[in-house]
Amino acid sequence: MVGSPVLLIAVPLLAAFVIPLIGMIWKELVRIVPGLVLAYMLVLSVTLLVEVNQNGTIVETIAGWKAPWGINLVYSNLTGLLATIITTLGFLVWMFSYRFKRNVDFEPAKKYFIFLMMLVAGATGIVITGDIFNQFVFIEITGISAYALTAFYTGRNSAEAAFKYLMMGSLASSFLLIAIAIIYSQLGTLNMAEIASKMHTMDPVFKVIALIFFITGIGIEAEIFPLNGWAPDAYTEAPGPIGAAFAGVVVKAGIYAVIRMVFTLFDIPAAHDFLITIGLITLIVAESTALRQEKLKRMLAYSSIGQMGLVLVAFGIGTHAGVFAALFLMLNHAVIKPLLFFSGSYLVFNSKEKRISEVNGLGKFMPYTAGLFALGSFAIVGLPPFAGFWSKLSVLTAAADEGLLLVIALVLIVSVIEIVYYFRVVNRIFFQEYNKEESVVPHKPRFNAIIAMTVLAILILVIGFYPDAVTGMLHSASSDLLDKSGYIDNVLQVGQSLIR
Amino acid sequence: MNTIILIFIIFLAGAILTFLASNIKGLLKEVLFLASVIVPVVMFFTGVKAGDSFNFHLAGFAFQWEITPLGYLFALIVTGLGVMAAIYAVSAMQKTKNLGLFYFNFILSIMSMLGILFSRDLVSFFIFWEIMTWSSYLMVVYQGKDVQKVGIKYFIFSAIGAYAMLMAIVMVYSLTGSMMIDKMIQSYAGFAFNMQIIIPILFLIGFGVKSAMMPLHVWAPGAYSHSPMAFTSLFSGALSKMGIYGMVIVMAGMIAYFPEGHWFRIVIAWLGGITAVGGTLWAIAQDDAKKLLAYSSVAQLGYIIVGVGIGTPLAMLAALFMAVMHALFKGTLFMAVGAIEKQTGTSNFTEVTGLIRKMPLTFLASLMGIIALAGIPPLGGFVGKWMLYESLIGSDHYLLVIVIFFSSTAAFLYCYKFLFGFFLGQEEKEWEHVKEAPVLMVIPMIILAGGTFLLGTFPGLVIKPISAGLEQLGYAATQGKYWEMSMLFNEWGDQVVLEPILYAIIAVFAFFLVFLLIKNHKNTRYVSTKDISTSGEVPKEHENLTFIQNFFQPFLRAVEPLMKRQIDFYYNGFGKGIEALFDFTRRIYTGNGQTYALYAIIFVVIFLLLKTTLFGI
Amino acid sequence: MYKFLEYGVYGASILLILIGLYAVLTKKSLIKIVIGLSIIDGGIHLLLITIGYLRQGTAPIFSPGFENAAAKMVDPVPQALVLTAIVIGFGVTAVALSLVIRLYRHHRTLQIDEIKSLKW
Amino acid sequence: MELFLNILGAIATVILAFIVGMSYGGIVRKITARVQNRKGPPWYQNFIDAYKLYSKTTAIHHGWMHRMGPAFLMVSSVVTLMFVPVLNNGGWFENMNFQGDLIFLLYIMVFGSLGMALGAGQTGNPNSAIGVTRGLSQMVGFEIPWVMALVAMMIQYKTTSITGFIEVQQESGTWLMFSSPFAFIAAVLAMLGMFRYSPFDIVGAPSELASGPVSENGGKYLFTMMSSGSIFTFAKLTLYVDLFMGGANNLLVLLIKTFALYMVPVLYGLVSPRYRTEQAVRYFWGWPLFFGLLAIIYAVIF
Amino acid sequence: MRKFLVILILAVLGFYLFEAFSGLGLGFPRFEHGVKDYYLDKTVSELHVANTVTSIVVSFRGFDTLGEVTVLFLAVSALGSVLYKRRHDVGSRSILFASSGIVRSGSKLLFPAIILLGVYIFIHGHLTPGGGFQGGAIIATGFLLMLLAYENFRVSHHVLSYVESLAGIIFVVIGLLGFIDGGTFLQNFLPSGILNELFSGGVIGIIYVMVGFKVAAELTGLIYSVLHEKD
Repeated sequence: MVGSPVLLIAVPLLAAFVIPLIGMIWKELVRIVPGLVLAYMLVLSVTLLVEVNQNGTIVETIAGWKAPWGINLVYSNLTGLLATIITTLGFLVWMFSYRFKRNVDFEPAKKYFIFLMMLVAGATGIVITGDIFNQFVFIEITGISAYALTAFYTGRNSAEAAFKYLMMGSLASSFLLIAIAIIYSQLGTLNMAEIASKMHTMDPVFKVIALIFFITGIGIEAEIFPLNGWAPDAYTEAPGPIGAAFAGVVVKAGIYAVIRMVFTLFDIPAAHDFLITIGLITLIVAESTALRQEKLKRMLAYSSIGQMGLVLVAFGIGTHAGVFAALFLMLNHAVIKPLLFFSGSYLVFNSKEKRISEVNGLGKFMPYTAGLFALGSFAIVGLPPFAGFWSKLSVLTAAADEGLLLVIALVLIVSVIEIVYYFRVVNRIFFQEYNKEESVVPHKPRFNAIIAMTVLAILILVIGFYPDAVTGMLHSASSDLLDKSGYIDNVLQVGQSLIR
Repeated sequence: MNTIILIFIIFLAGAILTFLASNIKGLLKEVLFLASVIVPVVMFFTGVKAGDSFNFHLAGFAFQWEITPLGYLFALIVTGLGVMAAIYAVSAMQKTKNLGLFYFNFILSIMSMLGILFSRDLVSFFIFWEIMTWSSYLMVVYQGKDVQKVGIKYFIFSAIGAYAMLMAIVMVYSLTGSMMIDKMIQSYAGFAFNMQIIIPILFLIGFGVKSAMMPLHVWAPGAYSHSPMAFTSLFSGALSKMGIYGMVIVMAGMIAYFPEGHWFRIVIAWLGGITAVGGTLWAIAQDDAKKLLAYSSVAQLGYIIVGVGIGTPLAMLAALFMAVMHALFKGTLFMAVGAIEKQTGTSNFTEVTGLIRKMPLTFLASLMGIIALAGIPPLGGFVGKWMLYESLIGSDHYLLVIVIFFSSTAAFLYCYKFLFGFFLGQEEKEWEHVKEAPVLMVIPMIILAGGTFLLGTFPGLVIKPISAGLEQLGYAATQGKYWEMSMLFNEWGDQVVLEPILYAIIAVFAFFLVFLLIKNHKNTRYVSTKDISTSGEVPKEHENLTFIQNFFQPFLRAVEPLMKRQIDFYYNGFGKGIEALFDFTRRIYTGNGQTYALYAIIFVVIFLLLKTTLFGI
Repeated sequence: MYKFLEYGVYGASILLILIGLYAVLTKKSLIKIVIGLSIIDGGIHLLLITIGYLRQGTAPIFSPGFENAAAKMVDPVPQALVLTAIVIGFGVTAVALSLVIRLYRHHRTLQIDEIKSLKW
Repeated sequence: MELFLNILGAIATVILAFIVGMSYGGIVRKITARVQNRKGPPWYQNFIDAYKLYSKTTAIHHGWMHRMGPAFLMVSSVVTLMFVPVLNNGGWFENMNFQGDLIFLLYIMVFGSLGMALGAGQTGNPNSAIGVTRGLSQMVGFEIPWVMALVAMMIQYKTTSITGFIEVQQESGTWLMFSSPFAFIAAVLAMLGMFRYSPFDIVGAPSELASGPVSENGGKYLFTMMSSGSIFTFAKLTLYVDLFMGGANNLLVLLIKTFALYMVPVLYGLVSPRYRTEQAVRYFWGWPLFFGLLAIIYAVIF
Repeated sequence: MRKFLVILILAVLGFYLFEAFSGLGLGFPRFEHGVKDYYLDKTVSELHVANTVTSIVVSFRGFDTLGEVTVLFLAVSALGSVLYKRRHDVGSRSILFASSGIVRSGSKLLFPAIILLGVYIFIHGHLTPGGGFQGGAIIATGFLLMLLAYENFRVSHHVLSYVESLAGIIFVVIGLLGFIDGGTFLQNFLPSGILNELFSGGVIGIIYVMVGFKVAAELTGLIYSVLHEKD
């Protein structure tokens, strides 16, 4: 036994409580300990994933109560993969933001790293928990960390962004609670596996209403179209690395929650079409809005929302190929978008307004960072031989298998828009003259930031040139998601086998 | 290890090494660059023969790289022109900033073009296609001029094309379950009729963009004129041929399923014809040599598309021959413009005149390039045109003949403008210091120009591989019916014999030249171009007598109705409209948190209201 | 009569939710919006508790001698959930109020439609 | 030996063309004078001019391209002549009749003007350049109906070779100007432009542009150009006769037919004022184009 | 206009919510195999805890509680972070008013009693209604009262911080000890005792006490931070 999934939650929580104390001993520990914890989570999630790959799903019970009664954690191929993505990103974000802005005082710095750690832990919790109310709690943990991180910088509009985020997040939790109330009132249980197994007994009227409230509640976290007003503001005003964490961590967890509802909990086939529709609308609106952005991070934020729309479309296809494509997309997005946020936040480091027009000619002064930004742009718009291409291709082939030609056409048209706005920025960075009055004063990234970005860049290239490095994992994860009865059996039986 | 994969690895490693070495002083980067272009090319010629293949699996798709006769033919263009352009580039790009990027993209372009030609499956085809697109895009924006307009336009159109192609690819995949080109062509006959139409159209959009087919050509003038000339020769000469290559495959495999004279083929041929006319007319109106050549490229590719669209064996032969010729002469001409630009700093006709005595070798190369371009015997351009006309007449496309003929006659106008604008006319004092271009730039030009000369007399040298490629695509053998080494036939057995014609022309030319020069060669003396008969007056040095402004104004006035609006205008309008629309729709995000909350509630309410429709419960 | 109670309890909690939503959606003052959020929470908590209600049930606390009274007890699960939800709601409200303070510090106003520097 | 004979034949053809073309030029001058109520020079005046020009020495030049211009022009004329059968049935030297076809001829006919234009370009005389642009523009104009006529005939008779057309006429016994009248009309209208008589003489435009493209040339150069023009005139006329009027079985018939044909542009020119370039271009894209289209439709239907 | 629209939308929403919930029925057991029966059963038979809600909160759904405590902890941290100013910006309390002598004396008198009540409630969380949260909240009320009564009343930030952190640490460590002992997180590793005695229920009592401390410290700290907020 290499460890247990519960440690993915318990250790960061313990660390969060410990940090204020040890911060009094040596201040630097406040920065270092979260890194160590995140590294530990990374190692643990990877080893667990390897183990899951060999021995099958790990179901962890809490407080010794068997599955339908106690809370349980499910570490399967799917959740393990997502948890690994999340912890990896968490670690990279830590590495990047270690002394990101050195002039920040000790107190906020302390909180920053705690929040970051809790953001990652909360997202991991959302993914690996097997209980809807527990998921709600983790959503709140993630949410509060995210609000705090959004409002991290004083003196900017960050409080406004955070307040909008909080307002929406609060509504989201209200909707979630309503949905939980409906489900509990009908089925008398909160365990996902048991809900899934009993779902067919539920009155369809309640089922649909519960689904709608669930999707609305989680959709706010997953940035579905009319619910994502907070997202661009939060991405823009949060510190640079946190934008990466939002794109790579929070949204991933939200998307996971949505698909878990649609694929496992509810047995409404029409929900897949619903996902496609919603995903397409999100994709189109977000990408078209991104086209006209003046601020770099805001553009990246809309792009991120658009990508999530695409992920939902791919999930909505519902076949193995579709799920595979969606997971691939999520993986790629989790690798690429943080790279863009990382390098982008250094491109506009010294700028007040963070406008796109301020990056003119920076390629000359910070070739490495700018090059990585270009690499990320190339990858995210799906140019081969970079990572994004393979996921886009698999989405399209999956859609084509189902004969969704209109979807393919729309996705491709939107891709053109995506290309336009990304390349406008790349052009500015590399091929326009540096202008002292307009452009930003260049700021070279620190060593640790360079490492974090390089890791991501290498991942992009590896996946791009040799996608088979990850496809095996993705295939088993997608089989895992589609295997609903397997999930139910795993959770409930393992619970029973652990006689107490 | 398989030589094919080795070629690609060397290209890739060479590109990266050159990029890394670009900041090192000395000749290391040049040596690396040349080596990484030439070594794989040599390997290609020595270690690879038609039929070699390399297979592997990646990401669940089967990849197959194989050298087919047709691919081999286009690979000849790519490698030949690529090596020449590389040699030219080393000299032309000296003292340029950011050289690493240039070399990197240059090598990648060549690599990706070879990759396209070797690919027998659609995935790797598309991958190489996209690599080619972005590496050439980086070249277009490389000089940093107008990047937001020209560069983006190029990439948008490329992306539209590429994605149209991608859509076709996934449709084929869903229909056949395989990504193999051969499989696609075999099973094409079994598709539903709407698929039979849609898939080729999507493919054609993809290839049409690269080969600058009307109305998808609008990126071409800007892109050709904005990339460094060392690359444009490759860009226009070889890269645009990839579109032709794809078209040949699709046409031969799919459209050939439709009988000759089917409306679908005629539409494509006419698109080619319109492209030719439009490109020519706009070329005439240009004052910048690069733009002129760019539009001329559009027009030339129009001829090729006509040939491919008609699709008879002779037309195919013509189209592919013209493709080879176009690579040769357009490569030459762009290199010449590059040389002039390097020596004088501008490529505008209205600024540069009278370079003939300063840059005689460049002039010679340009002259041969232009003669080949105009299709005048005895140089190679004529052969292609002749075959094209014969095939058009033979396959009953009478109006198209007229259109093509009009375009190629009007081409004389810009041909003359090119030569006159740069080399002839008054020799202004401003350009007295101009010297002949460096030898490394001249040699590739001359070699390519010599190629046009050779092929004009012995077209069999390339028609042979062309017909081999056509046979691979399922066409009947053409030798003996349409061509012998130096002889061309049409459908009715009429012929043109090239070799004696060449000798006759040379003989007459030499005779009269000698006649004109004998005796008085020693006696005559050179006088400057200011010393001319202007009603008895001798103009002063500073008087500008050069006639170049509004050069073809009378002609342009005559064709004015045709040129009133550029297609660009509509595209720009469309783009602006789209942006305005998006600017409007993005106001959904009002910035007011309350509104966002309201959206959420509306979202819920809408789905509650529509739950029966949406979820069927 | 009992039906009336049923409608009444559910109706009241739903009305609370709607009142809260109304405040969130129309009131311009940030403070009122936060209050609205709290009212929504309150409504939902009431709803949850109502679900667990058992007619003539007792509190789910065992007393000596009544160890087998489980059948008469109201559902304890919603109560536990509500306990958790209240605390979470409290935390969120605290953060919200602190953000309101920050916003006031920065913008010198509490009108939400004047705080729109981030948009589009 | 055969080669030697071939060359001899070619030279004979050229001399014939030179003489006939020169004489026609003189006669035209005479006729023009007569119409304008002048006496005019004798018909052999052109020979005298030519001799004068030939015996002049050239003192200056403007560079190599300038020198090669007339040679280019001559190549075009002579090679065109080589490809046109002068008399039917092998009554004259065959030269290179069977080695090219109409499309080849179309291109080789342009060759000269382009070469000439290059030579004119190097002189740096703006008048030359202006003349060249006008000439080229006008050429684009008249080539269209001309090609349409040719294409119509090609599809009608399924051949592209000139000898092929002669054979067709001999077999059927009628001239092509009767069996495909619209093509003939279009071709003749195009011929008006081809000979550059008024109203299409804006290229040279005496009194405006000095003499257009040739303005910087004199002496031997002008002689070469002049003789080239004569040869070219003869070649073109013979081509028309071959295509439309059944060719000629002996020299006399050839002379009559060509002269008759030649009178069309000459006489038309005498009564017409000069067109501006764009007017000329539009003229050719009017009725001639219409007849060309008719010819094609006629050819497709029959 | 906007209000009208909102009312309309809310009416629709309310209609559907009401339709859904009014169909639920009120006051009768509505599912056969719900988890609550199991909880009610096991609370008595295994955990020996009188208050089922407590057993659910701390044991069956103890993970939720851990998360919930974390949320509170994060909220307090967030509050500090959001309202953070540099040292020299921090003033003394902004809300200064003179309380009357009655209030002051009364507060002084009541304060120990309130604290005691709070402690009682969280110590007996597993026996009687109430628990860590409730007790903690009561204790915080006591501090609020003192803060209102005395403008100079000071609570040491450090102490609050220590209490908060230590309580949290003990919670997690107990969980981890259970993990080491029994293989699952938060597992009971102490004897369960007898129903309705103070020392019963194993770790539940300890955890709830820790929760009480933590909540008390956090709420106090929260009030304290806001009181020190100044424009």
